[in-house]
Amino acid sequence: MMWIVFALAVWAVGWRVNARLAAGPGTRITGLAIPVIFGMTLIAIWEGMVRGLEISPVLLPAPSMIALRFAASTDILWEDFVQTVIKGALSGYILGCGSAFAVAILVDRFDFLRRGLLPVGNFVAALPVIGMAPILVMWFGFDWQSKAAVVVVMVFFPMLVNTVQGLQSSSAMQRDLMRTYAAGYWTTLLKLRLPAAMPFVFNGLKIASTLALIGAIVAEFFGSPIRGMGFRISTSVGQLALDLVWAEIVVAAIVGSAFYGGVALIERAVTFWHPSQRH
Amino acid sequence: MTNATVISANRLSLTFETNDGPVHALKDVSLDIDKGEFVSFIGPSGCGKTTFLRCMADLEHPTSGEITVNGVSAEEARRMRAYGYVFQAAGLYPWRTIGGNVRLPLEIMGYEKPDMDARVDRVLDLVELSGFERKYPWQLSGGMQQRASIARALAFDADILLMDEPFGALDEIVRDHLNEQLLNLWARTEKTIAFVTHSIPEAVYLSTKIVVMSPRPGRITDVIESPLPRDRPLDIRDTPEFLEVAHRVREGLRAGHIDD
Amino acid sequence: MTNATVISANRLSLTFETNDGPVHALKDVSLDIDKGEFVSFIGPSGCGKTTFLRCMADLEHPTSGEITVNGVSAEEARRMRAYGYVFQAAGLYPWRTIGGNVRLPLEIMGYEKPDMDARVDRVLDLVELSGFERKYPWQLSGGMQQRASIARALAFDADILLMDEPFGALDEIVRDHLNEQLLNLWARTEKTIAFVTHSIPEAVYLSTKIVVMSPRPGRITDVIESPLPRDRPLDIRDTPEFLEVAHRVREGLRAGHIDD
Amino acid sequence: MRLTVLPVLTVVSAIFLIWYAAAVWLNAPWAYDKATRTGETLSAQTLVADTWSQEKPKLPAPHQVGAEIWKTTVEKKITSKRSLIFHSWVTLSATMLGFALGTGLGIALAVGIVYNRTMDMSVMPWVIASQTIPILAIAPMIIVVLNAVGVSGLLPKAMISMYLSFFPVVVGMVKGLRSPDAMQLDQMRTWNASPSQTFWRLRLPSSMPYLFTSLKIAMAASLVGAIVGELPTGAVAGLGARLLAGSYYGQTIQIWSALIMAAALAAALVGIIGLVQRVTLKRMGMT
Amino acid sequence: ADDVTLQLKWVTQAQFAGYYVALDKGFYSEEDLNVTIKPGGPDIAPTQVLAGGGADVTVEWMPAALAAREKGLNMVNIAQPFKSSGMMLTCRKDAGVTSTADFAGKTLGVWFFGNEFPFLSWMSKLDIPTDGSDNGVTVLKQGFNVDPLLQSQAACVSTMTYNEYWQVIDAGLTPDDLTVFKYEDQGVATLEDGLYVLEEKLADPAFEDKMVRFVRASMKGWKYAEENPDEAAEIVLDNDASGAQTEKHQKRMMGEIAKLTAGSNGALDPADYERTVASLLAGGSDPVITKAPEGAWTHAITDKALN
Ligand SMILES: Nc1ncnc2c1ncn2[C@@H]1O[C@H](COP(=O)(O)OP(=O)(O)OP(=O)(O)O)[C@@H](O)[C@H]1O
Ligand SMILES: Nc1ncnc2c1ncn2[C@@H]1O[C@H](COP(=O)(O)OP(=O)(O)OP(=O)(O)O)[C@@H](O)[C@H]1O
Ligand SMILES: Cc1ncc(C[n+]2csc(CCO)c2C)c(N)n1
Ligand SMILES: [Mg+2]
Ligand SMILES: [Mg+2]
Repeated sequence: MMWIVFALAVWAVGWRVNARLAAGPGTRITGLAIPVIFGMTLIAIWEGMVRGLEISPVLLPAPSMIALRFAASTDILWEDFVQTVIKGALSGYILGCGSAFAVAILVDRFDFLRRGLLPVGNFVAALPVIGMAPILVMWFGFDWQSKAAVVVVMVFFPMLVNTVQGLQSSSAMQRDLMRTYAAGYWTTLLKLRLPAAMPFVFNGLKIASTLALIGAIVAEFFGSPIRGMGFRISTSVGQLALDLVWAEIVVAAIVGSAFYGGVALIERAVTFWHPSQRH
Repeated sequence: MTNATVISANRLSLTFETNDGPVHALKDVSLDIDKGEFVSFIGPSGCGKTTFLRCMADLEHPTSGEITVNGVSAEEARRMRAYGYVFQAAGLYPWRTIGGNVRLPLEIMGYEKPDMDARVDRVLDLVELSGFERKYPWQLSGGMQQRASIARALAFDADILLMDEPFGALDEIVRDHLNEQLLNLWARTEKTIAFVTHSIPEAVYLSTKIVVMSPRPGRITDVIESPLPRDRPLDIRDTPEFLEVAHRVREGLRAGHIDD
Repeated sequence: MTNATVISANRLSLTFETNDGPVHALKDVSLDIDKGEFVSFIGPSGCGKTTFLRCMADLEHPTSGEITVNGVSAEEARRMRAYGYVFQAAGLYPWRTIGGNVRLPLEIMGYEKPDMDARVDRVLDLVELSGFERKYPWQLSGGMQQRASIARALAFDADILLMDEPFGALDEIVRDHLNEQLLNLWARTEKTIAFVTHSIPEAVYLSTKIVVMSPRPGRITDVIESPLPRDRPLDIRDTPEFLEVAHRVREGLRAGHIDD
Repeated sequence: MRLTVLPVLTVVSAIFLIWYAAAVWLNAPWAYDKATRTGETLSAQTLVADTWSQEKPKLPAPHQVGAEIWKTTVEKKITSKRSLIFHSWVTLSATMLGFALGTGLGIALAVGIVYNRTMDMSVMPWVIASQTIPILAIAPMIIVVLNAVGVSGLLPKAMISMYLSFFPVVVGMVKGLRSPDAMQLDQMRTWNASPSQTFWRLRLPSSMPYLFTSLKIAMAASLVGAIVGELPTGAVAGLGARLLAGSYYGQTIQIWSALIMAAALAAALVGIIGLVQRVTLKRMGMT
Repeated sequence: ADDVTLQLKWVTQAQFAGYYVALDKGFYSEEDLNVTIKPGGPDIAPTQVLAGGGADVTVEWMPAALAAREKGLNMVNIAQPFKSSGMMLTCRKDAGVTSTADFAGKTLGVWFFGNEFPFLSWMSKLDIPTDGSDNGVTVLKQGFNVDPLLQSQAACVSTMTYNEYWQVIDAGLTPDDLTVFKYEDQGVATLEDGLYVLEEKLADPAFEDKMVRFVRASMKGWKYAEENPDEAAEIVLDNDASGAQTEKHQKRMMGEIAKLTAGSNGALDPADYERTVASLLAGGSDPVITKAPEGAWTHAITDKALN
């Protein structure tokens, strides 16, 4: 009971502090402090609830337990990180987003392709990963190549849809201007349609950044070498080592957020002109 | 100065289909513009001035009738980069600075880098925006944006200038200044200029020919050849000839409105 | 007509921080506007007219100085819906018809349905757009859009009208007509009007007070109280008093430009 | 309409050609493997015939998948456990519920983020972090925990579906709700519009193009979620169960037919959203 | 009637025929029980479901149960219908594996998710490292099926006598093409499919009584299934909601399962238990369990149920 009261109290205080901070002038420090404080309160509540309600550690371990396991297993976590994130997710992300971008430009260029490929593409891309993963593992083997393939399949659709939409998002007058310059297709693409598409492209890149990680991890459930975050998670669930499972999840969350944040930073630099970046 | 016809419209009509019925933006419009002419279009709002200019620039396709530019179709002329176009709204690209926006057509047409810089400087100076090269469009006032878009159209050497109310958002002094500059440019380069305006004095001061239009359906009600000399100091605006022409234009305009 | 001060600016300054240094859009501007006055703002583009109007409407926060409206802060006045504002660009919502755009503020302020319809009809008629209720903004010409946005600001009963170059995109005839209408409205309703324009005759014809501004930094260089009577037929524009005031404004403007 | 048919047919035939070729290429090793063990030699013709008719091919040929789909849709009563339509319905109901919940949650969060500074600065990073958690890992825990509090049946699956689908909606809607330009917002200020009026009359309409793009992605995600959710509920029924059951026994033909069915379902759902999008945007005079 | 929820270790198949038969034939209702059977699957840890209260009793393999017990989840074996282990390693002769000596340098497919313990203790007994070094083996986490063997991605894969082995055969490989290592023959067999409950709950006499009746009915089901394998397979098929199982495969599976349950009346043989524990404790540097568990099994239920 004490712990539950403690959790609620922490919540109230954390939110109050954040509201105060947010109301003040926004600096880089408050921008960082607010989500951190918010996260801390969440964690404190979690700790309080687990202890207060005496939840079994094989169901949900307390954050303190996860932290201890994290500190004790950095070598395993690092090995898994390299296998899953660097080899699987990143290579798949680059390949998938790159090819989706290229296809989007192709599709946008040739109306025939747009009419033909987009409906079919929508269909193909709707193949659920869970079904694709075992097939891709069968085709590309157990190691990271099959994970990258799963990531490619997963990020392709969101990236394609966004890029195609973005390429069509310039205004009529902006396009007319290009017409008066008798600008060719490539010039219009480079000088007008790509810059105008950037807000959408980054939308796609951001969504894809979280999908990539999930894809790489999920694919490991369907066969893998004996390292990797997905392997560790599924194996540890079977062993009821939930603290290690959550330590891996923490890694995934940190990496994923950092990845997303990185993309968002580049977005801010590239699309500084868009009203949504100037609010 | 030769008298070759540069733009020739022959019984041009254009109808927009809208959700509640067709709008006859242009109906049976015929007009010839000779090389080196300065033609102003004036008429109540909605009478089809912009639409007509857009037809010349191959931005709109007439429903019927014909338009030729330099003896070829409007489309071919566009491909040959025969026009500079100033839109009614500034339409600057938000991701480019003012300098970058003016440089855009030059980049597209493949000008050399030093030439490009010189031109950007010159035209920005012409519209009194030196010092604003590195600002972004949303950091400028409405009039400044409009001037930047004029600079953009003047930066490259098009034989034909199509200008849709370029000076609408400018104050009288700047306007006078730019009117003079434009006349200088025109005299110097023998460009052919089609110019939409709402100001009668401006139309009379600038043009060799004034086209009065009226709406619903959009058509030409009067074409006035200006008797004024090509050389025009600002104070020509106080001469009786000037006032006489202005009067005729005003009458034409008023007729269009009553008609309505 | 009481002489209560409606808008009072006291040593107002506003500086924009941009990627290459601060821009002093307004510097030490002080001005009082009394109830029922019609004040025009004139000055070269970029001199801060829009910015000043935006400060009055609580759309921009002065860096220093004070502004009160109806004796309270600009913000409170805004909350009391004291203003109608016509923006420099039309800014109609593309997903609403013309009628829908004009109806928008009425919906927001909770007018009754029959009242709403009557008002929409009346103001659209006033700006000569009857019959265009059901068209979408992109189906109208630039000038028609601008008129729709004027109608929108007139549709509800604000005591203070702030108008940023409302007639910039209109032809002389319509402009004259709307000038007259606006004067009528003003005389009838005793509204207080702040009005940005680039046209000297327009400023002189409409105003009881003309404020001349100059740029970099934006400041007031002259305030001219008009000696013209409140009752103004169109042909007042040919009287010597009128020309005299116009001359003074032109001088003030020119000074601002030379200064530059 | 006819403008679409021809290109689509062309692309589809191209895909079928590649598919058949790939089937030969991928299944040939197994055919050779078999032949070596039985000591036969394969002619080109028998090789092709074999690769297109294996029982557990690495890549089944299109006609094999087609036949399986025909058998399990048309020739089975829809109440039969072997009917793909029955399984599709099971998955569809979880998908729809999850999509509705996810869209609701997504829009609610986006509104909170756009209107509340504290939420904007504190919640968004954690929403993002939430999406980096591999759902397959926590799905069993969610199911177990929900079960412990007495929630079972459709809802746990729909919750997982919701978890995957709310994210694209949040991201798209935050962007969309912030897309009105400064002047439009200023107008609302001059009328002293209440936040809810600004929302309904300006922000929401401006966000429509973004919303629909997000909804399409969310719908696809939601279907994936429903399928993922079927695994830790014992995979008793639904397309996910079919996929998995196919997996246990290396029944590639069954996997592919379930996959194609799932994709068709997703495509149909996304298509419906596209239709609604076109009608809505048209009525709003955008495009 | 009293409610009982049973969590299976794997999907609905003849491996669990006894329970489905007991349900279908009304053996449970005869004992005044209302039993719900929850199928398992690759993403379901029965131990976790038990801990979360999602089931009263679960079918689990002993290594996983003992490992969970060390983690603090007090699982108790109350009955052991499976006498022998069905686990094997199936290898291709053409990959060069004919005896345990050939393992070095090969790739082996292994099930994880709590099923890897017997394999690990076997390897440690053979003194073969599993780190992929030259004289060791490369271990793959095998998916749900035998594809890696068919695709030659692994030299050996894990199979059960009653299930995956026959998939290899169905795919076209003959027994002559294969080398099989039964864990039973290698002396590393561990107890499979037992019934486990939480120790805390067992302290409640009402629950204990419920389990007595449950075990009695379940064993009746198992014996019926052994005697009527074809009927049992049909019952399993009727209960398979996914509609993916085939009659041929289930009948054959039932035949194989009957061999594994044959020697058991339901009561755990302490000798088998000791052998399992010994094998798990011997796990070299990284044993599955670190000390011999206490109270991990009880005869209390079977004594009452079977007499
Ligand atoms: N895209 C369009 N769809 C439908 N109608 C249109 C479209 N563009 C213009 N119109 C209609 O065509 C007519 C002429 O428009 P246009 O823009 O040429 O007028 P304008 O003479 O340039 O007016 P202004 O001086 O106000 O700019 C108007 O009635 C307008 O409503
Ligand atoms: N958002 C902004 N960021 C930076 N600078 C700005 C911004 N808005 C306006 N300015 C600058 O402030 C100055 C005054 O602008 P303002 O729009 O008030 O001019 P104005 O008098 O209305 O001109 P115009 O007649 O051309 O509309 C200009 O130099 C402009 O560049
Ligand atoms: C992810 C995964 N984990 C475990 C097993 C192994 N397994 C658990 S119960 C059982 C009996 C059924 O055939 C088998 C083989 C698997 N196949 N896949
Ligand atoms: Mg126009
Ligand atoms: Mg302005």
